[in-house]
Amino acid sequence: MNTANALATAATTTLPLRMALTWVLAILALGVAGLARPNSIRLVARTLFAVGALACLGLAVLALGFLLRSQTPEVLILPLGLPDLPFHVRLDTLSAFFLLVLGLVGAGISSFSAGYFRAGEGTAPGLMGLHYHVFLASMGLVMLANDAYLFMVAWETMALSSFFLVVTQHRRGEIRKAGFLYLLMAHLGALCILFCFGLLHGGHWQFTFDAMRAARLAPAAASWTFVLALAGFGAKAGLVPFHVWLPEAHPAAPSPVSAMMSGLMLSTAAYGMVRVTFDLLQGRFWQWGLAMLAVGLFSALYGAIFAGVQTDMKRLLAYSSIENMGIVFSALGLALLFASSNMPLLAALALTAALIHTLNHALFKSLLFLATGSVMHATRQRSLGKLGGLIGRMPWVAGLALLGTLAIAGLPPLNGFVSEWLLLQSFLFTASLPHAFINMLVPLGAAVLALTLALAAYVMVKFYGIVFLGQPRESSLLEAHDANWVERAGLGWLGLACLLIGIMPQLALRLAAPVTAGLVGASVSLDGAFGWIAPVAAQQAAYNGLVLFVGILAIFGVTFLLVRLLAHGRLRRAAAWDCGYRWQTPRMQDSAEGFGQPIRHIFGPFFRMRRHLPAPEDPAPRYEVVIEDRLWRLFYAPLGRAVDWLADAVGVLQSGRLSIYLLFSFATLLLLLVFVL
Amino acid sequence: MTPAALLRQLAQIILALALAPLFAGWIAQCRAWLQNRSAPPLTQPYRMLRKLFAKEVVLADNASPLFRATPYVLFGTMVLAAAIIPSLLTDLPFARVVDAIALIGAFATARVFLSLAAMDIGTAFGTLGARREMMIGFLAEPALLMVFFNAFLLFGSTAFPNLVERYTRHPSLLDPSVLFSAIAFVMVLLAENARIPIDNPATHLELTMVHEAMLLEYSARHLALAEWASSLKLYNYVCIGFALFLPWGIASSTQHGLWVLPVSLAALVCKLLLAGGVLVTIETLSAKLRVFRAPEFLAMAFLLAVLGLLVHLLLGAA
Amino acid sequence: MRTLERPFPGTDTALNILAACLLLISFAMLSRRRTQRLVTLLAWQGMVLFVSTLLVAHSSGRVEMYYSAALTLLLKVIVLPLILHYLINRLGAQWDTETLVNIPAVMLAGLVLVIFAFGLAQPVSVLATTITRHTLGIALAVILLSFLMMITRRKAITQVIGFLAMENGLFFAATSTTYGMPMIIELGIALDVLVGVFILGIFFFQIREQFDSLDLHHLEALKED
Amino acid sequence: MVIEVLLVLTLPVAGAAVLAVLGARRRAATVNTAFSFATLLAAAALVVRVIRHGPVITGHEQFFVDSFNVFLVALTAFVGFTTALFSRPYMRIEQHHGRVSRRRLRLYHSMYQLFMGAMLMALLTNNIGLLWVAMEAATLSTVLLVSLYRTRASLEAAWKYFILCGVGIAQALFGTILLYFAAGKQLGNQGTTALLWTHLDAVKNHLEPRVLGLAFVFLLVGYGTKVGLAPLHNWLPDAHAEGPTPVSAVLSGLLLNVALYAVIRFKVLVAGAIGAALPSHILMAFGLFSALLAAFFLWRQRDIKRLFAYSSIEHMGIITFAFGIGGAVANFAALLHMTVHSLTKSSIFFSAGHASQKAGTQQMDDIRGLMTVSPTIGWGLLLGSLAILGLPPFGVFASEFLILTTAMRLHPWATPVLLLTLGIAFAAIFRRAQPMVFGETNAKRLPHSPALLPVFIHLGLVLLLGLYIPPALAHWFRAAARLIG
Repeated sequence: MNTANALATAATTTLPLRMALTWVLAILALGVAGLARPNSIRLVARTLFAVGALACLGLAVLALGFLLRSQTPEVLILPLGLPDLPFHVRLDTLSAFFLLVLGLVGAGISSFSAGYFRAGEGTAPGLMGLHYHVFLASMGLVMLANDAYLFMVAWETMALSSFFLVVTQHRRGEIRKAGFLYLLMAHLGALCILFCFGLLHGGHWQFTFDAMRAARLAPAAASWTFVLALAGFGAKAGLVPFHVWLPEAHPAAPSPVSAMMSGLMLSTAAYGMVRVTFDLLQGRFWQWGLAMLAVGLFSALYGAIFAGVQTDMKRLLAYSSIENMGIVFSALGLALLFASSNMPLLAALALTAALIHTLNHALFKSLLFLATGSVMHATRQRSLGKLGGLIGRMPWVAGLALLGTLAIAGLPPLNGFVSEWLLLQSFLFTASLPHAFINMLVPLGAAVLALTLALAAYVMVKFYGIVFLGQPRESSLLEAHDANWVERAGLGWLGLACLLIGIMPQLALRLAAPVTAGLVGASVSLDGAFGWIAPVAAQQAAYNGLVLFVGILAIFGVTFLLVRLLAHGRLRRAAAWDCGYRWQTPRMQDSAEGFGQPIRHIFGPFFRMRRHLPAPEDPAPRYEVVIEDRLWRLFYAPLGRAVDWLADAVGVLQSGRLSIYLLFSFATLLLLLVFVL
Repeated sequence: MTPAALLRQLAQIILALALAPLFAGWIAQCRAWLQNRSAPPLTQPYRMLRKLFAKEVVLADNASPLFRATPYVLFGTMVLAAAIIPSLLTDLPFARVVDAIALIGAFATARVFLSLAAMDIGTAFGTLGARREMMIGFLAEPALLMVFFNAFLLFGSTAFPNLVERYTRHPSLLDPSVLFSAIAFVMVLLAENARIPIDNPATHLELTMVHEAMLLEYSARHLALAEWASSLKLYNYVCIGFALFLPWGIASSTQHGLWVLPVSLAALVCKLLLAGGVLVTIETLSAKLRVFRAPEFLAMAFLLAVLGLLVHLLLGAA
Repeated sequence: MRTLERPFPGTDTALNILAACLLLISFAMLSRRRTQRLVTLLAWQGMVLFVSTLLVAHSSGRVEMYYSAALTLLLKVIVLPLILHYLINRLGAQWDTETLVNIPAVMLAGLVLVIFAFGLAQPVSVLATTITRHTLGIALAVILLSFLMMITRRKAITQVIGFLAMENGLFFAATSTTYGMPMIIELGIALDVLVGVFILGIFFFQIREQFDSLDLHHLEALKED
Repeated sequence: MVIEVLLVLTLPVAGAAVLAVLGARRRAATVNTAFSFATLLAAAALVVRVIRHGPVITGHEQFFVDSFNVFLVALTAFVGFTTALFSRPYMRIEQHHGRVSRRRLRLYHSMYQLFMGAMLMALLTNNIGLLWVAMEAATLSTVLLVSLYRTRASLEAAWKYFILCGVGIAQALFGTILLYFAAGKQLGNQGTTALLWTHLDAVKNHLEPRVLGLAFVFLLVGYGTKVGLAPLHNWLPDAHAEGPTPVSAVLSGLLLNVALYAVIRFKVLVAGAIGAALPSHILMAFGLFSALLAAFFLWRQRDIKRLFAYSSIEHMGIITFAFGIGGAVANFAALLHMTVHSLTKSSIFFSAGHASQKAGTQQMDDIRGLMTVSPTIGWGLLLGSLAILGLPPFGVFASEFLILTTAMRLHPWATPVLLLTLGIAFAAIFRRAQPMVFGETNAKRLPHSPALLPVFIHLGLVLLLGLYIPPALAHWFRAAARLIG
């Protein structure tokens, strides 16, 4: 794949790039502006966030224009950075696509935040606004960076600013713990990425991506680079076993921030992986693809299973993020498999699936996190066991959340289904790979994927059913209020995007086409009628979300009319049937634990479970189950213990006795003398 | 799509709507015979539907719009499925735009909506049913998908019409893997349509219910639509089975003329009668499993399907 | 590349003898227990240095070497020992003795060190053009031995004495390999040593008043574990 | 004699004298600051002169300013000034708490100036003998500063500091003698020519390899002790923890740099004589070992000043490692790291000092919730820690970025060690810093308002260096990197 020169040719005009930079700087400026009156909610939240939403929109429009119009890469050198290594920025189709994601979703989140933030959420609003906008801007810079240094700076700034957002309520110990774990993992991941660039760069100040593209590494070095990149970006994406920080950090943050982290920050991980693997390394070996596929699938299944047993709505969503990123990475792995065995078309198919799934995940995951934010504001509750029946109290949020739920469950005709359909299609074609035993393996992969997707549906039914349906489990829920109109606007924006991509998937495909064309030298065919996607050949597989949508609606309407015409519309309200047991209370509804029980039952080996069952004659019967991550005990705890032990061991060197110290320097002296002798 | 094609499409849909309850009735009859009971008339389901449509809806106080919309969604998706699956003929405009995977998606949509509706009222049994239904779903769905994968590997398409036509044109493509996937498919069919050994369609003991438990709160026209939808679902599944494993008699797009449709209709009816018989035999011979055992049953189905794939690839590789 | 004028018969033999004395004294210091004895030995060491410096000065005919010899006499033979004696009396440490463990082992280690030092200095000293070429090994040996002494001592004062012995070794190295460092540097070094000793004097009293003893095992509080 | 050099050298000494006379009047602290400021001005003038007319050699060649030491001189003068600025209220609060008497303050101030003078001398002199004298003087002057509080602990720390560094410096002297001896054969033993670095540098390729090898060992062990390379580092944490905070700041921020500067000067000569391989490998080994060891020590610290003392060892190790790698990029990075480390670390000590004053203890478990009780200290400490941990956009990240990438390219075997070191160091420092900054607190108000201007000046500079390096500085770095080779 000689995409290098194809990508390296830069255009003369750099207007879009300059505009993109301007937007990013504008967002940054908004953050700084908040410091003018750090304690005024009106200025920071109501005004600045709203303006920020507009800025994001501008970014999105710009990226859209670039993807549809010029598509030729543009480079620029900023007068900042190290003396021999100024900041290089570059706008190509790949970065444009992810900027589009950033803009689209960022706009939704910002407008929601404009209505969301209240006084007294821990840190001063101005400071929070600063962190928020720095976070946003640094993600934009990650997409635009064209040299390792700027990339790393933006990358770590992203981690740092999001860390500050995570520890907004730093008075609570567990949140501090979460923040610590988060920043530590982020830093380790960043170090891996740094080392990966260390292998890629060409020695003397050759840190630009163009130079890295040009340098053809030896196979071993290239493989090491890939492994480091997988570790680094995987840690950011929350792939198993580097996922431990994610379910701690995402729930700890305020909901809009959780939305940004889950929806956007994870996408940057995908971006980095694509950039390094497909662009810089030009995906050379199928073994990489296999590794990435395996890791991705395992993470996906793992995330889905753990999401199934959560009892905290934000943790549930966090685990579902792990699942979705796993899906994305498995798609990338598949694309790598195809690309390395010279099947550009199929590679393009898988890559498209990955890109579109990233976009979709960003959309519906942030939508759901924002919805949880509204729920928490309305009810002050996070635990699924204390919610329920909110569809009656907050219809707007419930309706939009339903949209997100159906989308993330991968149901037609919404966007989630589109990407999963594409991915399954690309799985179908793995039989044509030239490696016999991969042909054996991949069907298993497809099976795992199918299982994961079905599990995701289970999880989302649990989430939505327990939070919004049924009867309120707490009396306090009765006076829950719906979100205000600003928040609704944000939610609606995201929901609309979900629906649009669902029924007109070819729009998303058209956006992804230039990216795949640039990276693997092919793109899925966009011919066919309006609203039609037939990635490889129409007689092999085709999908038309629009027709499906219209069809369902039509049948729905016709049935409704017929029923009303032929029968009647009589209806009477009455109490729900209590099975003859008169003393039912809302708390007797099935709980989150109950709903997760089948998963606990089936996937027992995955968990470390501590359960307390009440005895029949308990005066105060109490049921309790604690689910733990086995990996924590298998992997992380021993690591910590090892470090502790070593730290104790080295303490001997500082024994406090001067003669020992003198002995040390004496020994060193003699040793060195022998050495030079 | 030509108006003629549209007409054929419509014809198949209406046929499905008509046949589905009858098929349900036929199964009931077969069962009655096997159990030495006097059988209910074939049109019993129709009578029930009529009765239900006539009744007045009694709705729980806290029922949400979701609850009321669900029956229509169920019905809609099932009709759509009926439109996709070539039961009578392959030249279906709809089938070209919604392939097998999308069909699974449609079924999943129905399932999710039904489960949500069951949770909406907030009675213990509704949620119980929903939970079990979703559990069965997330085990059955992959198995079905694997079955389709296998079909794709054999005939290189996930669009039903192409599947059927290639199959009918050269049966030589048939290989042992089909056997595995066929068994797997039957197991999935039983599970998905709330038949014994997973669920008992005739039970009235709430604790063992799955499908019925979710419909507990429905009444009158809602219930009617739901029942109709479930009979349609069974019919659809059977038709999928025909399309995948014994597609003979389905009119392909190439052959034309008046005599085509009656022939394929006759073939379909025969196959349905046969299928009903087989289904009932299986049901009568097997006992209902405990709910905890259901995963094992479905895991077996899943395994068989994957095994089918591997067998195919092994033979293909060899 | 200058050669030396006025070769002086027997100078190098005398120097070698002095060097041997120096080594002998170091060994003696390694094995002495009484603090005051150590001070005396230190003074003797200074004396030997003074003589050797004179010899070198006379044989090399360098004027500044006489100054440095005088400096040696003043500092190393008179002033420092006096200060130390004064301190010892003020601190009432006349009768302090070290509890040295296992002197033979230390001696043996010392012996190994000497051999090591010779081995080390051998290649270097063949390059030397001064008449005192062979004494570099001895100088190095003296340094290492006093290092060893510092390691083995438990008392503050004795450690300081070891430190000063090391300075002597350095000085001897300077004179023997090259005819001494330039005067300015010599002065600087001498000043530093003097100031150092003064500061140490202050320290002794502070340590004394804090721990009412000069035993170093009081100074082992700051440690990890 | 160039006037600026003269001023830079004499002003601190004069200051020491004046302050010794002036005694412990209330204005002493101000005078101290004033003299430091004057020194800073002189240094600035010197810098301007160098920018204008290039390198300077003066005073019968005894003193010189080249691109390697010019920025170190500026840095030393600058940090000296800011530290004086900080020490003014800090020491007043200490006095208020009754930890130092007014008589001791006299000693403190004059010794502070003397210390500054010694370090500037060590940096500016061209004569390796004078360099030795200056280093020894620096040690002597700080010994009394470390034991300023006259507590048992401080006495012990000072004693260990004195003995270890004294012995070390003695080794260095022997190394210097050997070097002089070797150079004598080229440059003659008349006068001080054979001690002048510039001349030595000119003839370094002809110096006797064997002697140079020996000399390097002794010099490395000698000055390395002051750099704090493990296992010669043992004095460092004690001295930092027990001395007054301003002293810890200058020790960490300046003295280590100066010692390392000396080591590198000699490394240049030795590399010329015996080839770069041996010294490079020794330096790399020392650096890695020190960094790794320091990381594990960091993990177990409970005392805030000890913690950051060990972090200094870690960073010195990293810098030494980078110098060991050699080459344009690595040396550049090492020099940059020297600069940003001393700025960051001293700022951390400033805020750490005030933090422990607030809590009345140096035990980190008892320091809590600075963010709530006084945000400036909290932010200072937090940002400082994050900066020293190598998070962008601070300058430490820039240098670490260059060092790590270069290491990855040239010496991949070092990668696991570096990864381990940085990971553990990050966890160790951050898990301590975070609870100190965040959370609830029980701290009391300070009698005098803390001086945190220096903290934020330093952090601002570090931030600047992360995003933009002034051309002049970059030029010096490049030239020095070429010089070091």
